[in-house]
This record gives sequence, C-alpha cells and structure tokens, in this order.
Amino acid sequence: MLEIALRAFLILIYATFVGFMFMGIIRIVTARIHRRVGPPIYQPILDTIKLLSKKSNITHGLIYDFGIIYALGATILALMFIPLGNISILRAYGDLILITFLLEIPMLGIMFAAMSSGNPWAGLGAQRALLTLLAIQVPLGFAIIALAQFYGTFSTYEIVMAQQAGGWSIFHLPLFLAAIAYDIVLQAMFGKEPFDIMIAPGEISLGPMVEFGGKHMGMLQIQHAIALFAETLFFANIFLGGGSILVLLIKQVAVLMIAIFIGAIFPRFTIDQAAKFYWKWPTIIAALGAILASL
Amino acid sequence: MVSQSELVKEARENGMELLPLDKDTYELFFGPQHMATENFSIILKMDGHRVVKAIANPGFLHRGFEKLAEFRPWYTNIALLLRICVPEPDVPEAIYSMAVDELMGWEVPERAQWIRTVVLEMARVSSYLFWTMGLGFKLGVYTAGQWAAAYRERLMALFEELTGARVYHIYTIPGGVRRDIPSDKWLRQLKDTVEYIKDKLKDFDNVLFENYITHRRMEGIGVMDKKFALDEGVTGPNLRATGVAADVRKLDPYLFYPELDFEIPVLKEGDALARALVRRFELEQDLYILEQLLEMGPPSGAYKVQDPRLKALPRFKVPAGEAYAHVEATMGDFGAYVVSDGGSKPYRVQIRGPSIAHGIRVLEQLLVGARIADVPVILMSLGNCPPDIDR
Amino acid sequence: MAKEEVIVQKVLEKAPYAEGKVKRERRIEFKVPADRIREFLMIMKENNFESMMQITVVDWLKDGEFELVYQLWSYTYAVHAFVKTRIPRDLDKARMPTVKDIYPVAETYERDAHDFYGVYFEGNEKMEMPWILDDAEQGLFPHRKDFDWLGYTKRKYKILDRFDEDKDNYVI
Amino acid sequence: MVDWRLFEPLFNYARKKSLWIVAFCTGCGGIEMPPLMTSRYDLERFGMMPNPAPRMADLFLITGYVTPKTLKRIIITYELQPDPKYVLAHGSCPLNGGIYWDSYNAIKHLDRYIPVDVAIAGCMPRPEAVMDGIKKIMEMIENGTADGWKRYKENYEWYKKNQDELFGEGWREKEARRWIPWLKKK
Amino acid sequence: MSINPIPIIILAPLIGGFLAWLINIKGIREIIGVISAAIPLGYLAYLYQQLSKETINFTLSLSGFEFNFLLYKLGWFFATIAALVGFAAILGMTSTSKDGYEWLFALMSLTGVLGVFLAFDMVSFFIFWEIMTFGSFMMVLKYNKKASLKYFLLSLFGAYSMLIAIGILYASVGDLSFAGMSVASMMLTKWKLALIYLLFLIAFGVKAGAFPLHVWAPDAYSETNQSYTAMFSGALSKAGVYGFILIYILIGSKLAYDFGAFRSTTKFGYIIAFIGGLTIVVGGLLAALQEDIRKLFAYSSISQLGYVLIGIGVGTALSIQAALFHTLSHALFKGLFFLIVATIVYRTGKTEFKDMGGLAEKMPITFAMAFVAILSLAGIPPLVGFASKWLLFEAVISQNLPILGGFIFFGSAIGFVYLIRFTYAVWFGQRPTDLDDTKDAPLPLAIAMGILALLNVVFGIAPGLVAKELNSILGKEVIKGDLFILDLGFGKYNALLLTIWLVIGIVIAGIVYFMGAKVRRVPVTDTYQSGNPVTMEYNLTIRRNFFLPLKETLAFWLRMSFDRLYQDVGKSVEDLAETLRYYVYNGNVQSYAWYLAIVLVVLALWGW
Amino acid sequence: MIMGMKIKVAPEEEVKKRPSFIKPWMSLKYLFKKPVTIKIPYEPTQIAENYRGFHTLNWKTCIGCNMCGQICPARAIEMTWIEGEKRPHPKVDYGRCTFCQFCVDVCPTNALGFVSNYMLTTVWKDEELELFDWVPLPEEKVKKFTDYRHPLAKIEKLEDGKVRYVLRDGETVEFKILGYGLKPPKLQQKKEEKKA
Repeated sequence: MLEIALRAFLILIYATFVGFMFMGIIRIVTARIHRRVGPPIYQPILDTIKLLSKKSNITHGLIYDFGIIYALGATILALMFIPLGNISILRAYGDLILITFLLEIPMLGIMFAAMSSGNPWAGLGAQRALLTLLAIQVPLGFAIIALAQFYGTFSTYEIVMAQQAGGWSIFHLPLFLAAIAYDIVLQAMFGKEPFDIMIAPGEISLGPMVEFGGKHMGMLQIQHAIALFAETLFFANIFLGGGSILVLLIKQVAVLMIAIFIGAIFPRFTIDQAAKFYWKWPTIIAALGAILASL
Repeated sequence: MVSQSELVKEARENGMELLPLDKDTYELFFGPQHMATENFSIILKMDGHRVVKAIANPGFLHRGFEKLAEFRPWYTNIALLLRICVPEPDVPEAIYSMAVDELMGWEVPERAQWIRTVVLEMARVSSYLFWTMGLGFKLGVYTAGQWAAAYRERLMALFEELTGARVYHIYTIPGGVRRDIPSDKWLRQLKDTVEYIKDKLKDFDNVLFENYITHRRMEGIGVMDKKFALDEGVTGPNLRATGVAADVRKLDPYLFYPELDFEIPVLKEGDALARALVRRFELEQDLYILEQLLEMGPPSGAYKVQDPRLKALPRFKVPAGEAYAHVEATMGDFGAYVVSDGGSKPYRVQIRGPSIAHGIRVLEQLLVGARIADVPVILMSLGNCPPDIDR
Repeated sequence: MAKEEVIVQKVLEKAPYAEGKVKRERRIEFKVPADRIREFLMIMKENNFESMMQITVVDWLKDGEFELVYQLWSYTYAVHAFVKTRIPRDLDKARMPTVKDIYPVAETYERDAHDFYGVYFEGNEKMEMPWILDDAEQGLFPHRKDFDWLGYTKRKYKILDRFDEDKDNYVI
Repeated sequence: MVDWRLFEPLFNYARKKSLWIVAFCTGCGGIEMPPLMTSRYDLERFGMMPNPAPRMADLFLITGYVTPKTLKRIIITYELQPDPKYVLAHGSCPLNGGIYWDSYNAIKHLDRYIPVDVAIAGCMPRPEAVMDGIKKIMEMIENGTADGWKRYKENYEWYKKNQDELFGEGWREKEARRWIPWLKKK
Repeated sequence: MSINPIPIIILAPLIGGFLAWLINIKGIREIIGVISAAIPLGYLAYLYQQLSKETINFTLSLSGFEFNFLLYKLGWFFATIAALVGFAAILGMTSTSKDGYEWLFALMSLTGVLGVFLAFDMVSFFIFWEIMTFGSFMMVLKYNKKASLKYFLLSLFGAYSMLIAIGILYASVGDLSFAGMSVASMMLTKWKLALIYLLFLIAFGVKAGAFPLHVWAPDAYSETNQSYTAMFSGALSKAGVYGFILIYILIGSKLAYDFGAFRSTTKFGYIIAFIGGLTIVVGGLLAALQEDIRKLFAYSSISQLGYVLIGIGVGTALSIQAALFHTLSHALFKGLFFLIVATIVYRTGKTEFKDMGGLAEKMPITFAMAFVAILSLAGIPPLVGFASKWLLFEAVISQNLPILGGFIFFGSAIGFVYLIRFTYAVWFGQRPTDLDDTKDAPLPLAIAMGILALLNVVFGIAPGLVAKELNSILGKEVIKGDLFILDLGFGKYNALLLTIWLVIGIVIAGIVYFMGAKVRRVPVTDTYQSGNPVTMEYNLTIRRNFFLPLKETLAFWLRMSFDRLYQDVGKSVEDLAETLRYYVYNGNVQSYAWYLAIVLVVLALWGW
Repeated sequence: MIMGMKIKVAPEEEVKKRPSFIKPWMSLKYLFKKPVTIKIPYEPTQIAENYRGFHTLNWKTCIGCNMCGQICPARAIEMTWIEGEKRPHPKVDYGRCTFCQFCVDVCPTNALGFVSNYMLTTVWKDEELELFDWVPLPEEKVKKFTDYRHPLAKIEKLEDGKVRYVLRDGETVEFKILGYGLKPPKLQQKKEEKKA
C-alpha cells in the first residue's frame, strides 16, 4: 500500500515537473523559430508559483472553484492509468477508451468553471472548445478503433507489450495512418495553432480562461502541465512503442516538437473551418486506417 | 459577497429602471482593453458567433489636437501633430509642412525634397512591417509577426541615426528638414537594409501571405465593392483592393514621386485577402522606390529653405490663406487643411485621417454578419489607426 | 490648367448661384449659399466627384460665422474641390441639412462637426449618438474659438498654470 | 497550517520573474510595446508576456497619455487585477500631462487616480528605457517595496474621491448605460 | 403465494389511475397515484428472489382468446426499469400535475408499458402496446394538438405495421405465443420474413424514436407534463427497445440463417445497428441546435437510444448485455434529466434557453442532481453512463466494426456538447431579473430526483451489480469480474479503483486550492468586459444560437429534414384527400386522421 | 478611369499569391539560426550619436532670452533665477518634455545642447520625482556618463531655496534658486510689495 502511494506520488511529481519542462520547451523552441532567445526553461514553474501566491482571488460561486479542482483531479486520475515504463501502478486497467475519456473530462471541469463566471468571452470560448472537442472526436475515435482492432485488445499496456514484440505501431500502414490523424488531433488537444481556437488571445481574449486569475489559473497551469505530459505519453505509448522512462521521454519530446513546428507556422482556423477540416482529411485518413486494420 | 439579485435590488432602490434584456442577442465589448484593438472599442451585438450589429466607439485617444494646434507656434505644431498617426508619424509632419510651404510660397530645395521622400518611404515600409506584424498576431502566425517587428527595428535604427529619435522623429519641418543626412555610411546602411528586408519578404510570403490557412481565413470576409468604397470615402490600399487604380502619389504628385517608377497594385475582390495582398505588394514597391531613390543619390544643395523669417522661430508668421496637402500613407489618403489668419499661430488645422472613413461607418457595415473570429482580421485588413480617428 | 477650369465652368453652368475659381493645379474652390448646399453637392457628385474627403468647420469668431468646407475629391480628374459655405455660429442657428444621402461618409464628419462645434445637421439620426467626446465635455463644443480651453482644463484637473505663483498645489 | 510568510522571498522572486502584462495600450507608447515583446528586445527572456485578460496579469503598463474615457477603463481594469499588482507609467504624460499639458481631454497627474509604482522619462521612452523601468520594478518587487496595490487599498477613499471628482458620482453606471439606448434600438 | 402477482403488477396503476380520476381531490388522488405506481415496483423487487429459481406464468382466457403473461428475467429487467422510472415520474407529477385526467392517462400508460414487458403472446403484447400509446397520446393531446397528432399518426403507422406483421406471422405459423412463434418462424419464406422484419423495424423504430422515424419524439416529449416525460422517455421508449429484442426472440435465428452475416455480424442486425448509429448522430447534432430545453432532451433521448440499437444490432451476447445495461442507464439519467426539466419548467414557467440563466444559485439541489445527470449522460467515469458506453464500445470494436465504433465515439462527444449548452444556458451566467425569486425543487420532485441520482452513482461505482444480473438474463457469464470490476478479457474497467483515484486526485487538487489565498465572491457584472463597465441591462450570456458555428458547418445536412419530408408526404396525401373528399369526407377530424394513417399504411405496404 | 493620366497598374497575377501548405514549413529554417535579440542588460546597445536625449546647458553662454521657453510645445521650460548668475537659466521638466529639441535649435548662442543619454527611471515618490525637473548642467558633466543614464543620482532640497544636485559619481553641484519667471525675483517682490 505504502509502496503504491509512494510510486503514485513519484509519478505525479515527475509528470508535473516534466510537463512544466515541456511547457518551457514549447516556449523556447517557438522563440527560436521567432528568432529570439525566449524565456528560461523553468519559466512555467515560476509562473505557477507566482499565480498560486497571489494575495487576492475571486470566485463566481462554488462551481467556479470546484470545476478547477475537478479538472486537476481528473487529470491526475488520467495520468495514473497510462503506462509509464514499468513504474506505472494502474496500467493493468489502462483501457484505451477509458484513457481517451479521462483525457477529455478535465475539459468539462474547466468549461464548468469558465461558464459559471457568466462572462460572454468565456461563453464564446466554451462554444469553441466544445466544437473543437466534437470535431476532433471523429478522427480520434477512428484512430483509437484502428489501434484496438489491429491489436485485438483495448489494454494500453498490452499494446505496448505487443509493440515491443512486433515493432512500433507507426511502422504498420493502418496504424501509421491512425498516427497521422491522432497527431493532428493532438494539435488541438495541446491548444496549439492552427487549432488554438478555444483560447485565441487576439480574438476572444483567452476564452474560457478569461476570468481565471491567481490560484485558479495556477492550478490550470499545473493541470495543463500534467495533461501535456499525459497526452504525449499516451501517444508515445500507443504509437511509438513505449519503453522505459527515458526512452519515453525522448519520444514525448519528439511528439511535442512536431506540435510546436506546426503551431509556429500556421495561422489559426476559425471554428467552422476547423470542424470541416477535421471531418475531412484526418477523418478519411483515420477511417482508412481503421478499415485497413479491421480487414 | 455580492450576489446578482442584491445588485438588482440595489439598483432598483436607487430608482433605476432596469430595461429588459435583449435575449435574442448578446452584447460584446470588443476593446479597448483587448489584444486586437489598439485602444479602440467596438460594441457588438452578437447572435451565436455572428455579429448582428456593430457600433464603433471611438474617442479613447482624443486629445484635441486641432484645438491645441491653434495655440502653439507654427513650428512647434510639428512636435504635436505627428502624434496623430503613431505608426508613421512622418506623414502628419510631411503634410503639415507641405501645407505651410504652400502658404509661405516656399520652393523647397531639392535635397530636402529628396530626404523627405526617403523618410516618407521608409515610414511606409516600417508602417507596413508593423501592419504585417499586426496581421500575423491577429491571425495567430506569431512567427511572421515577430520577424516583422524585428526587421522593422533596422529601419528604426536608421531613423534614429537620421532624425535623432526612434518613433517621434520631428524631422520634416516647414521649409525642409531639420538635419542633413548624417553621412554616406547612412546611405549605405539604408541600402543594405532595403536589400535585407527585400530578402526577408520571401519568408513573409512563405509563412503568411502564401499560407493556405491565411487564405482560408481572409478570403470572402469584409467584402466591399467599388461603389460602396467610393461613397464611403475609402482611400489607399483599401480602395485599390476594390478595383480603383488610385494613388495620391500618382494622382496628385508631390516631392520626388513624379520621377519615380513604381506600380500600383489593384485587385477587384475587395475582401480582406485582397486588401492584405495589395499591402504586401506595396511593401515590395516601396522597397523598390527606396532603391531607385538611393540610386539617384541625394541632390546637392541646402536641406532647408534659407529664409530670414526662420531666424526667430517663436514669432514666425505665415501669411493669411489656406492650403490643403495630402500624401499617400499606408492607411490611405492623409490630408491636412491649414488655415492661417496671418498670425504666429495657425488659425485652424484639420487633419484628415483615412481611418475616420475606414474605422467608423465602413467598419460598422463590414462587420455585420461577420464571425467573431473575423472581427480582428477585418479590423486589421482595413489597417485602421485609432488615434487618427480620435485626434 | 485647362482641366480645372473646364470643371469649374461645367459645374457653374449647372449651378449659377455658386462662385467658383481655380486655386492652383488640382485645387478648385466653390462658394455656395448654405441653403443650396445639397443640390450643389448632388451636381458635384454627378460631375465625378466621387468621394468626400472631409467636412471642415472653421470658426470665424470675428465674423460671427462658421465656414463649412466640404472637401471633395475626384478620382476621375484628380482634382480636389473645396465647397465653402457660411452659416451663423450661434448655437441655435448653426443648422445645416445633412448630406449623408449624397455622400454616406458625411454622416461621420457631421457627427464630428456637431461634437466639436455644435453645428446641427438636420436629418442625421446619429447626431445625438455619443461620439469622441466624453460626457463631461458633451455640449461644451470645445473646438469653438470662444471656448476657454485653458481655464476649463485648469478647473477640470485642479491644476495651476506653471507661471502662477502658488507652488504648493499641483502645477502643470 | 503553514506560515506562508516564510516563503515570501521565493514568492517575490517568482513574482519578479514572471510579470504578466495587461494588453492595454493606453497611448502612443503602445507602439513601442511590440518591439519590446518581439524578437529584437524580447521581454519574454524575463518571463514577461502580454496577457489579454486583466485577471491573471500583474503589471499594468500605462503607455503614455491617458484620456478620461480611457482612465475609466484603466480603473476598471486595474481593479480586476488580483493583488499584488504593479503599475508602470511610460513617458511624461502620466506624470504631468506632457505635451498635452493644456489639453482638456488628457489626464495630468495619474497618481491621483491609481497608484503608480515607477515612472520612466521620455517621449516616448525607448525600449531600453522601458526595460530599465521594468528592471527597477523587478528590484522593487524583490525588496517588497512595490506597494502601489497596498496604497490603493489603504487610501481607497482618497482615490475614489479623486475619480468621482473628475468623472462625477456614479460614473460607472453612467458610462455603462451610455450605449444602452443605441443598442436596444432596432 | 395464492394470488398471481402479474395482474396486480400490471393493473395496479390502471386501477389507481381510475380511482384518482374519479375521486379527483387534491391530496388524495396524489396519494392513490403514488401508491398505485409504487405497487408494481415493490412487487417486482419482492419477486426478484423468486425469479432466480423459476418463472411466473399467468394466462387469461377471454372469449376464446388466450392472453399469456410470463414474468421471466428479461421481462423483469425491463419491467423494473419501467416501474422505477414510472414511480419517480409519478412522484414528480404530484408537484407538476394539475388534474385527475393526467393521473389517469399517465398511470394507464404505465400499465401499458408493464403489460408490454410481461406479455408472452402477440395479442396481449399488441393490446398493451396500444394502451400505452393511447395513454401517452392523451397526455400529449392535452398540451398540444399538433404534436399529439404527429405522435398519433406515426404511432398508428407503427401499430399498423405491427398488426400486419403479426397477421402475416399468424397466417404462416398459426400461433400467437412467443414461444410458438419462434419455433414456427423457421418455416417462413425469405421474402415474407424480410417483410415482417421491415414491418417490425418500423413498428418498434417508431416507439424507440429511431432515425428516421424519430420526428414525433421531440414534439411529443416536449409538449406534455414534464414529469410524465421522464416516464415517456425513460420507460415508454424502452418498449421499442424491448421490441427489437423481441425480433431476435421471434425470428432472429431464421433471419440470421436466411440473410447470412456481414463479417461477424448478422446482416439484419447490421441494419439495426446502423439505424442506431445514425440515430445517435442525428439526434445528438439536432439536440445541440435546439433552443428549447425540453426539445434538447427529447433529441438527446433519441440519440441515447441509438446506442441501445447499436448494441442490439451487433447481436453478440456482450453487445446485447451492453445494450441492456445502457437501457438501464438511459432510463436512470434520462428520467433524472426530465425530472430536472420538469422542476425548471415548474419553477420558472419558462422553457426556452434564452429566458433562463444563473439558476444554480437559486436551485442548488436541482443543480446538484443535474450535475450527476450530466456527468452520467456525458459518460464521465465513474457514473453509470460511462460503464454502459464503455461496454458498448468494447462490444462493438471487438466485433471489428470501426464505423459503428466511430458513431459511438462521436455520440459521446456530442453528448458533451449539448449538455454543456444546457448547463451554460440554464445554470450559469447572468440571471434575468425576472428569475430572482425562483425557488428550489418541491419535495416530491426532489425525492424522485434523489432516487434516480443515487442509483446513477450506485450503479456507476458498482457496475458489477448490473453485470451480474445481465449475465443471469443471458444465462452465461459474458462479463467477468466482481462487484466493481468489469472484465471482458480484452478490456478491463475498475470503477471502484477509478473512484478512489478520482477522489485522491481531487483531494490533491483541493489541497493545492486551499493552500492559496482566500477567494472573494464577485457578481457577474464585475467581470472582464474589455475594460468597460456593464450593468445588468446588458445581456452577457449567449442565450440563443449557442452552437451557431455547428449549425453553419452542418447547414448542408440540416436542409434535409425528415420532419419536412413527412409533412410534404402528408400534404400530398392531404391533396389526395381533397380530391376524394366528395366520396369519403364526413367532417370528422378524427376519422380524417385515421384515413390519412390508412393511406400511409397502404403506401408502406407497397414498399414505399 | 483617370482622365489624361497614365497610372502604371501592376499585373494582377503579380499581386495575387497562391496558397500553399508546403511553403510555410520553409520558415522552420530559422530554428537553428542565431537569434536577433539584443540581450539587454548583458549586451550593450548602440544608439545613434545624436540621439535626442537629455539637455545640457552651458551656463556661461546662456543669455536667458527665453527663446527656448517660447518655442517649447509642452511649456516644459521655465526660466530660473540662480544666485550668482546674471541671467535666468532654463529649467527643464522631463515630466513635460517631449524631447523635440526645438529649444536647442532656436538657442541663439548654442548654450543649450543635448546628449544621447535618455534613461531616467524613478520610483513614483515625490522626492524621487524631483529628478524630472532640473536645470541642465554643462555638457562635460553630463557626457561623462556613457551608460545613457540621467547624470543625477538625486536632487536634494536644502533650506532657503538651495538645491544640491548629486551626480551619479558623487560629484555635487550646489546653487540657490532665487525664483522663477522672466523678471528678476527682486523686481517681482517689489511689485508684490507695491500691490500690498
């Protein structure tokens, strides 16, 4: 029991730390593409400390607080189910569908909190966030299906095991297609351009986040860090063959880099364009992958 | 803890009649504290994500320039009026100086004219780079924006060398310019900078102007047709994007422009994309003009009028009369109408900013039916500069 | 030079009540009585003066009159036309018919003239709409020549002139 | 539970190193903001970035002159910011009115309406000067002497009196209701 | 046990309803109604032990006809769901219902639904089916004539289809009991079988609200007593689901034999599954675009039933179990939702989203219930909605059906989407000033909601409870695992562990939260408005067209409306009637409607 | 459209751009190039030699003609009477100054000048804001500070109108301010006495 608690705690600390580093990497690499120096890599940690140490915070009601807590809690929950080398504790229960759902529900908490503020910008942000969610769901679903059908199992851990025997997923054509689709979906999950529609600072002033300040925003930063870690980890596990912590870290960074590159060079879609885009190319690619996998 | 019902109760107790909500639409304040507007506010009535009604709310930058200019000596006004157009402050300087020159009946020396032309073109390039930055930021390609702002710094350094200030140059004065060109080194540097920016234009094309998503975002929104544009007094690149080949530099030539060879971009679509592409092409043309000017080399001679009246500047008087001068700024037709009653101060100065036409009625009409995501793009594609609406 | 003169001739033929002259190359000027401004601008628009550039109000305090300068620009001829008219500057008499149906953009300039000078343009329904000025200056028409701008500023911001002797308070 | 005052140095360090700016260019100084934020001067090296919403921002840059109309928005935005918050005034205008010393529509002494921590000279200040000002405010944060927000809390009555004197009592409601007739009109 | 329980179970509500109608004194009729609705529930719960050993039979002979009733595991499962939701709905009706008329027909339809689930021959099945339809039709009729007519016409269409199918079956096999039929159906010819299948599809599809026969549901669900809608959607639509299972029982093996299979799934099942998939998508998307709170949930109900159809269509033991599980969860959360809607409508008197907002402050209990319901419907672990969806998904994908899996995946996202729309418009944001005096739910409604919410949580954390029961219905252990774990071999879901870790996560997050500085409550006018001051006169909430971007994206598809198609068909039929009215016109609206229905049926028979 | 004028219109295909999915990727080439950032404060900036910064005043050649005060658009210049000087000297208020340097242009004796120092940052406190208002010092005292900062560390107000300018290298300049305005303070006092 104690060992489990200890391991869970270590995973949590590791994920938070690496997540923050990822956020730092995003900012630095983006800065380099912009031809500037950029902040130090530990900058997100400082931001979070600052936000948590704010001396006055506002709330718009119970849900405003609870939504944030729920989002962070759910993210921690999702993290525990994803295999992380051999130290993960709940990997036996790491079902593909379950993790996919768990990675989405923090969004529900954030949306609840954002909307309870009654700010029209937050409302617009929620509208966009949900439609993005709806848009990515189609290719995401097909990608997951392709994976499950190819390996005949839903267990993430077993998929990782199978890859260690039969090569990485992306070296099989159906799963390669699924991986492409999933990677485009990841772009929206990370909130990077061209799918950062939900926050769009120049359009709707950060949308859902507009009313968060102080510790609420600080918790969202932690949540974002863990989610970033969890999402990349999930991708690295199911498509890039998993591995030990160190190997996984390298793969995660690689996944992250692609996201940064795409984010740096493309403008933002509008929400209806994004939905149409997702329902077109990524869906076709992923569905093709799923059909090929099921044959 | 203040709850909503308490607020309402309080308001009622204060005898305030609360009007019923307009439930079909909702109100959205776009600006002034917003990333997409520079201290300019648009009040939007929204339905879902579509704009139903837009009301431009200017006046956050009003300082009463036209009033203040009536109480400052003729020369001093240069230091004041250039604040009307912050991205290219040389334009108000130039038009005011040109109007005063006309009133004085001065023949400005060729060298001064050449320098003025160079400064105006540099201002145009820097303003277009600034605009590119804005467009990049508003569309979400921060890369293009960051580059544009960084490359603009090279021009800023040159301005600094020439005029002694980064932004508010206070350089073009009635009768010429304040300082001579520092050295030949400066000309070489300018040449290098022009080459450099010309080289970097390809990068902007790659990431911004030829980007698939940029085109998707900008085409078909904020469409103006020719008649609408002329009726609404639209000028500059915005007018050219609707298919009118009009450019003050060609129609009402001033300074060195009659001797220069450049092309006017004209597109017929009249949408945001057309406006952006026209601006993009003009940036290239402006660099080309600068190249030509540099090839021509500065004419020899004085850099300002030699006039005994300039000895006692605070008491410098201008003969009675009126004059109108206008130049082609990046935002459009920038004009100054100066009335003198023969005193040591102007009797009336009216600055005609192009944004007052673009930023109020045109904007209000173009925004109707636009998506909320299009609002910053339309705003940016019109190239508005709020201070010249507010003055 | 010929171009400008031809235009002036052409316009004056249709509007004999106006005075017209060529100021210089590409600048022409007309003087029109205030009550005929609408029909004159219609003639101008027919004569290819497509765009209105601005409406300038010049406050001739000594004459007790406002001079309204409607500035038009023709893309066809590349000529700038000043159409001048004079109206009394008293608040209740400074009224003009709107020209927003001829040049829609005039609506904005009329709002501007109303806000700063108190010229009322009849028929422009946005006349009362808040424009640039804040509530405090609303109705003071600060750009009029007889507006005590410095005194008002001092009173409003509770400041003393730099050259006033009392230095204890804020000094501008 | 835990005495957080012990961690105050750490917090101050974090506050200093992570100043988020309210994106509100109030005056002409706004044009020097993009160069500051972008590649050439790159304020992000110090962890600063412009933030669209005031709720999560720390630093308010008053970039130049302030008109009463803008000042209303500045006050509202300033009050939305969470404590601790800092104000940096650019150039001459917030200090004394600058070139608009005789303008009926430009605020002269900004510190009468909101507390200002640091002033920078210049019209407009060069980016380097602004960075100098930011460095100054960073030092002040680390020392704990950037206490404008405390002053605003303590002397709220005085600030409010000055604001009300300028705008008239109940200006918030008045300003809010200004556009209602025009919005409700069909 | 001397008295057979079946007639008591079935007829208690009907009798209670008559009594309530006759007595019609406020207070007494409520008590009678609630008791009469509680009797079936209590009795069914009581019979649970007995059923694990034996089934209960009841036969009624009436003028030559024999009515057979059988209480067996599957019927018990459905009947209990119906009785439970019915009880909750009736409890809710004590607050929302105004007169005895409603009590009569609400309870009558409960009788009908129970009868349908317990009937064991086609005649009694059909009769109770009609009782159910009639009761619900009368409920709708009271509120909206047009909606009721639409419901009536489509129901009639379904009923005639069923009648014809039964007729054909009877003519071919000469037996009306289920047991006899399933044996005798093996003798049917292929095309007759196909026709019967099609007719049954129409008959049950109408009741279940399957695409494209769903058009009655949004109107009927919204235009009736809102508490009753909980039963309407939670119990009555289950009759349609039960009907689809009946297809399997009656002619399933023959259909599978005759038409073969596409990959691992029978072809006829594939059709059902595909209808289900389309129902999910269409219902969900339309739900997101509704402006009326009742309509939103009506479409949502349609969408959720699509899952059940997919499960039934795939036809493996696992998928049927998943479908049954989802039937239960659908009844639980959808019943809860409609009770919430009933509360909102009852307390505010408003039904459109644009008139609401900020109610969470005023109705905290209802909001808490809504929170549970939302999490459950959106499929958020560890609530019951997730367990059933998860099962369904695994069931579908394990059969290698990617497209159907895609439907389910999309469905859960669209669930998210429309629920957030509901949440935003009703509970959060700025409250219109006229809703300031809104009170929380009345006690009976609160109790009814509480029961359903509690079950949502209980079955969510302990899905094994249901899984065990489902295993015993199908008679084999498909879903392994214990009380908290669902183990399929290729996938595993541990609800308890998940709950524990969620609690741990929330505790960690809570610690971080409470370490920060204190919070201060601010009103809605003190928010970021680009720096502008606002008053309560500004509308700060997106009240209408919240998902306008979605609407625009789907503009092309939305132009094709089956509702309008039916109206057009109806109109052309009307034209026909116009020309023929010299011969058959008799001035009676009802017969006119009958006439229309007959024409429609004829058209259907011709394979229109 | 335009009569009698030839306007060179660019061909449309040159103005128009073709959208592309591939070209944006080219911009990643800057990832490994050196940033263009100037790393202030670790890297010094080079600004123009004649950047219009703070003023200098040659106290010897200043004739107190108030030309500067008249031309100043912000009225930032106030003539100050200093003990021991025959003529008033301009006092520049950087809370007003727009750095247009018109005053330098009009100065008939070239006594007013400017240096490229431009940095003056203070805490917003009354005693520190004193720095914004000073009588410019001679060029050699100002120019020795090459870090572009304002030369004064602080201005101390001593008793009876005396002020002490403390330069940043510790050097001090002390003088007594008698009064402000164009007329000598003694005359002003006499006038007031007359009025009284």
